[in-house]
Amino acid sequence: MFGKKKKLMAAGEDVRLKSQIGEAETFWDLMRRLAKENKLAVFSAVVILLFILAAIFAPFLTPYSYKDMDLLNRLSPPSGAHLLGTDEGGRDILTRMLYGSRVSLMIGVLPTLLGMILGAALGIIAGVIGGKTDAIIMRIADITLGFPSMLLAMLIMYTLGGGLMNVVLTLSLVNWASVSRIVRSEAIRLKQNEYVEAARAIGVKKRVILWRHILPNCLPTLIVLFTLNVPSSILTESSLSFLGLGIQVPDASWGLMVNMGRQFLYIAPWLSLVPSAAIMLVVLAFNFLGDGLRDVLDPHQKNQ
Amino acid sequence: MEKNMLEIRHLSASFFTQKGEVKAVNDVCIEVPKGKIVGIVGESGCGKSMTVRACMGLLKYPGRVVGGEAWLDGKEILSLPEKEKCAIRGDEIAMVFQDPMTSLNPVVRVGKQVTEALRLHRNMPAAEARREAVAMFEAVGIPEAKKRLSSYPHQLSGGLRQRVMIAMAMICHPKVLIADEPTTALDVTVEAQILRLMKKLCSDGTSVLIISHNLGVIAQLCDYVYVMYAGRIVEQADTFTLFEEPLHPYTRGLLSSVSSLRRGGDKLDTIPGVVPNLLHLPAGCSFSLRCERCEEKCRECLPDLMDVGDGHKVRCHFAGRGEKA
Amino acid sequence: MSDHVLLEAVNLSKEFPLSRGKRVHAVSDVSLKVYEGETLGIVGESGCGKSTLGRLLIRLLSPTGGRLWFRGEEVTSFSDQAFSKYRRQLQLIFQDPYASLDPRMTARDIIAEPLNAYHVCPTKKATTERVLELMEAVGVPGEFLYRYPHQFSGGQRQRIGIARAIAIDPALIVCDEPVSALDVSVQNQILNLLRDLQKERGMAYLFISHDLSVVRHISDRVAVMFLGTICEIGPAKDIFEAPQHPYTRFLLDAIPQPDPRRRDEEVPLLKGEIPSPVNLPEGCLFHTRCPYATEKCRRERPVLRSEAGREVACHYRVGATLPQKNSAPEHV
Amino acid sequence: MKQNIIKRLLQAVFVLLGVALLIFIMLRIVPGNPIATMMGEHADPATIERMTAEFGLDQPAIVQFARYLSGAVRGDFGTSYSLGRPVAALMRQAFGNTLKLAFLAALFAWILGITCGIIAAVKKNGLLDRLFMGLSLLGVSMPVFMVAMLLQYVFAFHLHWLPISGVDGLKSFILPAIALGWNSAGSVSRLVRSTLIEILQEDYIDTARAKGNRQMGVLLRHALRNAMLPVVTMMAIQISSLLSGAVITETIFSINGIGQLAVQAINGRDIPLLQGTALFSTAIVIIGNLLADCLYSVLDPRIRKEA
Repeated sequence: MFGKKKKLMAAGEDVRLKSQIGEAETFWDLMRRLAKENKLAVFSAVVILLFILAAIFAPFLTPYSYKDMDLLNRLSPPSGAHLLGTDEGGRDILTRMLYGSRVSLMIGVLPTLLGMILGAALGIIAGVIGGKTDAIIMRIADITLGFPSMLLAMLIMYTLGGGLMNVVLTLSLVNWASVSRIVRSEAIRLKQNEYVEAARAIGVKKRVILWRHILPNCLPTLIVLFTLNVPSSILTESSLSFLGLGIQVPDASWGLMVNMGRQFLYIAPWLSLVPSAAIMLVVLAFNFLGDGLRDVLDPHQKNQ
Repeated sequence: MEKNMLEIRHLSASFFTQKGEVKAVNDVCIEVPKGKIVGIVGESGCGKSMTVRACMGLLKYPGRVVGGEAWLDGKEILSLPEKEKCAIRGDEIAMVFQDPMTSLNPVVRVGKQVTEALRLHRNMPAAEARREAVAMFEAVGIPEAKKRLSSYPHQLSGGLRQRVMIAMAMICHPKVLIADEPTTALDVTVEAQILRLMKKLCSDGTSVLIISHNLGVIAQLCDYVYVMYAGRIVEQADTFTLFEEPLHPYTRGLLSSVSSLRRGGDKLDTIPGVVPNLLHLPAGCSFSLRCERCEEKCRECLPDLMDVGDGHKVRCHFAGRGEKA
Repeated sequence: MSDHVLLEAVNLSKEFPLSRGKRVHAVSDVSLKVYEGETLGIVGESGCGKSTLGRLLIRLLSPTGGRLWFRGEEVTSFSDQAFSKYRRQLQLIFQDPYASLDPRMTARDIIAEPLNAYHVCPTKKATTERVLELMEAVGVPGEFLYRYPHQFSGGQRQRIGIARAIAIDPALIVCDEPVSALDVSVQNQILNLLRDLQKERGMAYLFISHDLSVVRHISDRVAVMFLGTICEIGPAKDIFEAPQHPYTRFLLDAIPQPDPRRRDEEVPLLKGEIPSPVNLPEGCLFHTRCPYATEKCRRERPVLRSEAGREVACHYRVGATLPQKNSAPEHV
Repeated sequence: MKQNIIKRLLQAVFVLLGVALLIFIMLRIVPGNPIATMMGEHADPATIERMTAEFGLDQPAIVQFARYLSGAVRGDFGTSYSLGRPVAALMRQAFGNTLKLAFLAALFAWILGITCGIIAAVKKNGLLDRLFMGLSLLGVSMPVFMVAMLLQYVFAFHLHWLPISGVDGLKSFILPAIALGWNSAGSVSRLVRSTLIEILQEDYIDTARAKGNRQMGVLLRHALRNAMLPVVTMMAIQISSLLSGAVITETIFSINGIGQLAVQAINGRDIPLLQGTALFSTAIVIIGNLLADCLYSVLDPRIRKEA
């Protein structure tokens, strides 16, 4: 893994050695390099952080509850009392946006994580073991990838029914196939590397080779895949909710809010456009961060 | 001195990386007389390949020519607009690259790649161009030339592909042929065949500038040799003088490393230390860190190329004065 | 060089399956012995199977035919698990200094890997000390302990590879083109290092290379390979001074001599291309390129016959009758 | 090469069977009788009994699957519960719209994407490169429904240039196609740019330039031919994301295509219609992948001509 910042062990306390120890490039050095070279990635990391904070502290940031209606001033444009106006039920949009961010971020992160774990595990198994297991896993991946992702999500939602947890499960089942295919080709490429053959020559057991050589070198790919899959999960969820198949009222999710606002598009466009803009901003932030991380973590980049 | 077919005068080129300017080529002067084979020898990273690519205008981002001129048959080519440079490349000056495995377009038939130069410079009709290509294939020793024209690069062996590269470069009968490590990627028996072919090319009047790190190839082919180190020419002489009376400590180190390999015995001669980092070259002579005869003067001021008689030049404060070993 | 045998192979062969039933005959019935503490050079052009042979001998690849002995015990049919007790004795050094070191591990962890694999040192501190000793032994400054491979030069990376190989005192190190990717001055430094290490620690080398002058310098005995078979094997001095197999002779003549005075000698050159190891020719494998091939050569494949310490696989030992070439005059 | 294609064909058939089985199982594990849920509370048990028998839902699962498969092969996907008409007829009509939409969107995406990708690669790190890459990142990040609604709001509602929704003639497909294509245009241009930049570093590009080719010659005769290979694979993957996007675009612009049908089927819990649309779209994706593979082996001589 990344070399931890190492105090010199008492290797003979040779003063000459101690003073000139070449520092290993730790994880934090990488992040500092990312900050220096790629301002955009840092800005997007800040934006993501803001969204996470907004999601966590949602109740404190707004006087209203996301459920209670106020039919008197429904569909009012953004005003002092309601910074982003109110929706058709008179509910405060800003509050629903904050609670919605909680759902959308969880929808973005959780299924991607589950999908990654399942996909990466199957990918590495298929890549390293090869032969029959590889063929079986890849055929299952082909079947999953045979479906257009929206259709597969709709089918699974149909069988499982709506609600948050089902959406999370659905998105992980949709994500895993593409991840496993990428990780498999990465594992095959790494397996043929000479340093893996060197480890075999030394007599290191296969399991240890997997943990010490193949996995750490898959890490940059996994991190980049994660930052690029989160936005695609958010987009799929918001489309599902948009079709009324994902999150159900009264829960709040940006996709749902866009759908609810669609009927009033021509009289209260902000009802749909505000959540859509929010989705776009988060997705953009993750994409910028993903590109930035790929440039920093990609070992090829490091050797230049 | 008979007229030089290619003259490179005070050429300098650098890579502008984030970490700073890497001075890869530093004030290099090279002359290639008509019908002669001239060699540039040096270890990897000494700038020999950069020099020829700079004068062909093939430098890739972030490399750029910083100064100097290149005269081809009495015409300056570096300052030409891109359109005219393209007109010369492949017609009057052509290049053969190192690795035949990757230097041919994998998805295009070999014949088409060879006739391309003819269509570009002579806008020759396809049929005539094909005949010309078949003749050239036979000239470079490719068996069943006609059939080979329609095969793809991956169907040919390394040796055959290098012959195709040479055919491609020679098809327009250029005045100067530049060969960048032409036999490095080949096996020794195939290398011998290619070297013999290149010797024949020169006898037909084409001037050749060959780049190599292999002293054997240089000894077998070249009439005149330039030795490069860390972006600069440190010694130049005709081949016989250079191999018998090398003056610069680096050249002597190189030659004794090679000959000690063949002499046997336990201890091989080596050049201690590592090639200096081109980002921050040491003040004075760039070989000073590794030179056993290094003195105060070497570390301070950079020696210039002194003429020691009959075309033999050396860039060293001490080697010049009658130090012939 | 002692005279008891460390490793012996008899009729070792390895074929890789190709699409549509065709097979690549990488190594076909090679028999050779490796003695304790000797340096056996294996030389040949690309595709002749020398790297495959190297990996077969230390069982990184399992052979499709033939038998293998390690210190007198037959290990041909050993499972990986059973062979693991010998694995420690057989190590490998690679050609490409950039690909043989894990880019994510520091120099310390790379060299410490064999030490940890066999629990040589009790504590982490002892391991680090042992690594520093090894780095001194191969001439890499100790202060680069925690640097990553991309922060080293080609020569230094090769030294780290060597340190890793000698960490657990192997009996044999297979060096697969260890200096081919390096410049001549750095190359000589590594060759000197390998020679000194052999003197100190007495391990044997299987030195694989396509560069004949390097093999000539470092080897005690040399095996010349062609298309997966050994065409000649014997003491290095005799092989290079008086080659008997025609292929060896052509190989030696083809080397571009770094001496301009010998440039106009019209040396006979091998014609044609290196044949493909997929469909091997009948009879002697070399007969398609050998100018002296007779009907017998085309029909009958010669076997390695030993004569005065030299084994040659050629019916006529034609190499000896070619114009005798004196060795190159010495330089300054 | 033929052996290669036969292998691919078998794989595709196997995947198609796997998909059919998966859909069949997924739609069957939902508890309760679909007819009952669909008919609502007031339906009396007798009619439910009759309808269930009529649709053959009382047969064991294997028989249903076998009958379904044989039907599908003959193009008969059973009759839709909610619409009462044969699923095949419904789909044929809907497929025309989806095909037009997806084709126009693909055309828009690939023409825009490839040109932007090439320009960005050739003018690497230049102004145009940053502009196009910013736009394509925006393209990839904007949800399809947002693009659709914006276009509808601006061009249809305010400027009245194009119809807001519905299907009458080609012009009603322009906005939806742009909305659907905008997202894949972004990913196509990013891929073309990175592939082209990699190829322009290759040795044979130096050879081409050393022969005297100008920048345009190098690009057309050498770089693009090699860049086509990964782009073709990308096009196959794009088919599945285009179909995904179509579901939403059809809903917003109320074009009754396969996507619209699928949404109706899900809301109406109409199993045969859902099965039909799902099988049909996956068939398109799988056939698309197959065609891309064949195109790939035709384009790349290393695969086409066995040595």
